[in-house]
Amino acid sequence: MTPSAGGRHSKLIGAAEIGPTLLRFGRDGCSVCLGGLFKQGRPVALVRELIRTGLSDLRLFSSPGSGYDVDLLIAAGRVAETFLPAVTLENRFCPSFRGAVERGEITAHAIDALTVVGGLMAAAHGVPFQPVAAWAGSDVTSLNPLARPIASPFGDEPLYAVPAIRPDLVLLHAQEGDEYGNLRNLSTMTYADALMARAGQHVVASVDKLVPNEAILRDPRGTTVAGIYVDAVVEIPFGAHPTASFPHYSMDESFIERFADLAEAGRRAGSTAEVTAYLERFVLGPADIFDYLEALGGYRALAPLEREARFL
Amino acid sequence: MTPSAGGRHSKLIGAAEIGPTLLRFGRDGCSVCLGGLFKQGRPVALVRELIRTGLSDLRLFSSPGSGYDVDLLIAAGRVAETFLPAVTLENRFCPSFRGAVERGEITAHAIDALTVVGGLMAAAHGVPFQPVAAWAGSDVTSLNPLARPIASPFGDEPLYAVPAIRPDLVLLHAQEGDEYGNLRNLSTMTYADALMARAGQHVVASVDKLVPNEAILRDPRGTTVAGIYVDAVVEIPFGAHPTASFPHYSMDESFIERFADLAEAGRRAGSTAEVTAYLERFVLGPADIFDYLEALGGYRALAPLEREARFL
Amino acid sequence: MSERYSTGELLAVLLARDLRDGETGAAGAAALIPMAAIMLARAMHAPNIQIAGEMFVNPRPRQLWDSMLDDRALGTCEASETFTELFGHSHRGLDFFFHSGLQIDAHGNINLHAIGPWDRPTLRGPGAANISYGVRSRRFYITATSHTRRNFVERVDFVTVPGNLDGPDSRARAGLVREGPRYCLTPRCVFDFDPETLRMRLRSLHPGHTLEEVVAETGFRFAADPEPATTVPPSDDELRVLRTVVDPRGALAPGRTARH
Amino acid sequence: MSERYSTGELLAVLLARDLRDGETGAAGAAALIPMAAIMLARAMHAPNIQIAGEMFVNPRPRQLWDSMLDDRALGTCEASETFTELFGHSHRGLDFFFHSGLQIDAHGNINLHAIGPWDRPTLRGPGAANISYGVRSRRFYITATSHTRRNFVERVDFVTVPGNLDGPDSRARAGLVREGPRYCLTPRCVFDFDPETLRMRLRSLHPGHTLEEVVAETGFRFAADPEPATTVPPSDDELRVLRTVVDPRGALAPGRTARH
Repeated sequence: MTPSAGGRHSKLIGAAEIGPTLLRFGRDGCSVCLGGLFKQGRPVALVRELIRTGLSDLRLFSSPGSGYDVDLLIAAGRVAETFLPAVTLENRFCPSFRGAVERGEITAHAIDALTVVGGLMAAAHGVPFQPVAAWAGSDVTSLNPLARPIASPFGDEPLYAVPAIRPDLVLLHAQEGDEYGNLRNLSTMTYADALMARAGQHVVASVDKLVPNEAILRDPRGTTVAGIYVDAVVEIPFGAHPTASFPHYSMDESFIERFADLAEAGRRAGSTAEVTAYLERFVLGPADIFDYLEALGGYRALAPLEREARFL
Repeated sequence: MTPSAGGRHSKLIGAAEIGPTLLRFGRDGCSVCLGGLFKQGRPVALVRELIRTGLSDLRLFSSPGSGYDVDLLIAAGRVAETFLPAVTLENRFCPSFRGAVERGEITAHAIDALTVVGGLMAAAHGVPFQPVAAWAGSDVTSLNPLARPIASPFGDEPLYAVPAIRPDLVLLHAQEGDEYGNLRNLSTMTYADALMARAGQHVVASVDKLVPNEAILRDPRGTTVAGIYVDAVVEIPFGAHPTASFPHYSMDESFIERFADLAEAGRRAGSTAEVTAYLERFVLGPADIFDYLEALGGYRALAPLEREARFL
Repeated sequence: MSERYSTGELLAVLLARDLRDGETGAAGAAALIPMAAIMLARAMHAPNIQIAGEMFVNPRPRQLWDSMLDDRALGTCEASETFTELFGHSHRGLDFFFHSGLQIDAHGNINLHAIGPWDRPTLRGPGAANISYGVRSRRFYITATSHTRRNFVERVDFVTVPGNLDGPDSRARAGLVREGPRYCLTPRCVFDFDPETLRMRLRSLHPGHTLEEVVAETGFRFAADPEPATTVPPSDDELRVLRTVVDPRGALAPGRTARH
Repeated sequence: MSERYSTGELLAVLLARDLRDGETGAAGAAALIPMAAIMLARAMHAPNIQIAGEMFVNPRPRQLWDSMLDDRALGTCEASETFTELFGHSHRGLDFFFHSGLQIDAHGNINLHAIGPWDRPTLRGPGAANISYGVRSRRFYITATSHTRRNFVERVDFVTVPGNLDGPDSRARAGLVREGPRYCLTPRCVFDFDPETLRMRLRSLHPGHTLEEVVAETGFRFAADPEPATTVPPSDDELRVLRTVVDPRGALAPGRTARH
């Protein structure tokens, strides 16, 4: 018992506060950076909330591999510019991204992993730029708006500088976290999440399970993102769905396939009706995460994903 | 069962192979970098073996806080140059370091943490230098041989470049490791050990306890240094003594004090007899780690250090 | 062609044979065939291959998946890394890496970005996360799961990963100093590169395929022996290890990967 | 002076009073008194102080130790960091930090490196790991556990951590834009800095100490009120919390830290 004049402030927010929190940290045209990788550990529930806020003209960053969630943001018309190395559902193209670029509706820069990671490293390290030396011969380098040739102060190796990337808003998903914003990834891979948290100006995180601070204190090395870097944390069960949140649940491949099928059909037909209906059903319509989970088939659809994740 | 044409090579060496291994990777005048911090996680048994090899004129790096072990190396006359930010027993000066600098026998550069860490970062990242921006007004900056002022390609903030530091030989100590060189720190703090392993040209590690590869595979996130960075690993019980190896054993403060008392007495008297006798008793004399442990009082002296570490 | 093995199995076996014991390499995302090749090489003749460079070290997959870059595909591994460590690996390079492409050209350049003009492409592809492993690694392999005039073109519209650019001089000018692409493996044949021109040339035809067919289906001219060698098909032993140790679920098996 | 509290307890209480709720700060190595101050402030009036910047976040020490930078001293904490993250914190700076010195001068500059000429010093000190927190943090505090003409000098022989250099102009020229040293706390008194000259001036004398004594024991001239204020000593409540919550083992207690 400490005779403190007041208690320690919690960073925990409720589901209804997500939208207002995103609006507090973001604005039209701001930069947003998404954690996870491809079909794993993506903050998809937060992305759905971001779409619901109506924030638009977003400048989109991500760890070097992105797919479903950025395609959803683009389908919803929220994105002006992308700084995304690979945009793919891995086994197929991202239909909305592809269509928007082909129609000239968004600017999709030629960027690679070293650009994004180097820029985030510079920001995390508190320096104005990160040197990059491993580029030669690629059109990605020559078109990259974030790569600037510099002279090396040591030797004459061709060298570039990537400026610090300090996203206005970083969205992350972790398996566990406490009310003070300490995040704990239980997955084997943790991507660039910790780097983004250190680089970002504002960080909002969803966790599958809120845990007591005591659980964090029992394993400090298990904390992947310290609470000092996190502005708000919210418990969202299955918050990464349809991407995986290992070891809690695996990716929902068929859910992603169904989205890709209809978005691709819309792209080919030059029609927005398919995507509009999808957004209404899964993004704008559901009042909360539980509504969303019901809309996709309820626990009957989720239990197999949990089982698959137990058999890695 | 795999029908492989041969087994996987082990990186495990025996106690008798430590010296030959250090001689294979090092040479007179080479750079040596030591892991751990102050009185914790230092590869002291490997440092004693390094002294026994006779390698000399060493250029010494360390994580930004060093003490007993670098003082021992200097006392043994093995060091030509130091790139060490803080050299201290925390509660008192390092007598041999202090004496050698005051007598002009070694060159002790003015270096800070950002120099060493930045240089190791550049090497680990594979780039020629690391930008550093957080220096102003200190004589450490102006005398630092590794800091070079550069123009920033973005903005006009005063900026320095620190060249990549790629030590010829990195010595580390971890609580556990497997025969393939995967190291697992169980301590809460892990210092710059992982960074050094990625930056170094050759890495030799001691572990308190060798564990089966299966134990590593059960918790891949627990691996602090991947085996790909490690050239040789050796099991040395109490290999960090007299520094701590949390949570296995705490630091042996009285052992360090006794060394400091006699080294300081020698410094004041202008005599090397005290240190020579100490080196004979604890470094050159003991045939192996068990002899060393007997020389310091055996398990009677070690059990309290284990107990203290259980009550953190 | 044979029903004894699928195209995926064939390519995995061919790649595995070229990986040497003690080397370090990685496969990227959507890397079913390359990861199968690495695992097969480890099981057959190269137990000391280190798999590193993609945020995990020495995975132990229980089975193969279409993507080999997630926890499900890893099984477990010896160490977990992040994009920060990957940044370092990208600069140092690996011994071997693998690339595929929307377009692949006569000099082994790879396009994963856009077909048509950059600003308004007729097809915008996924791009690539890592363009540096191809540049910095000792060598890389190109794998293609289809082989037609549409994807095998004289010159790519966009160089995502440089192969040999426009030949030896342009490689040198661009600062490309490593071996670059060693082989290009397709469902029809294996190409290697003429050391003088660094253009693809036919190395071997897979069993059941003809030179006329490959000429007809390739959008660039390539050198070829009038009586080309035949690719040595997977041995019974290679197939047995592949199917029992590496791919027990049959992700590569006939019917699962396209056959030609 | 009083036997009610030790010098260490007095300095910890004085520092704690100046730390504000919601701030982030750290103490370095050999940081018994600063860490006691932070823990006391958290317990008394600032539950939202975040301890970060030294490779651990929000430690829960079970007791105080002479060094507060190891697992034994941490107890546990909420997150473990490494020197890589520390590199970032060093650039961004903290709200507060603490320094002590071999020599401390009239402008609050700190020497931890060498007394006498750099190349052949009469005393070579430990140096300092982190010289950037003093530069980049909003402010820092100087703590001295002795106060004589030997360590309180007009100008340090070597500037390890810059305080106010030679005054406002030299600070600006060097690019020092933060507050720098706010107070210097010694066993005899508290100094602050004259806003015009940025030289130390007497802020208060600890109970039992005199202006004459401080003048005699200080190696530089400093401004002082002819009848200086007296330092407000630790309250019963402050001492109770310090001794029961922060320092149950009595690392700071009378007899353990030097009294003057």
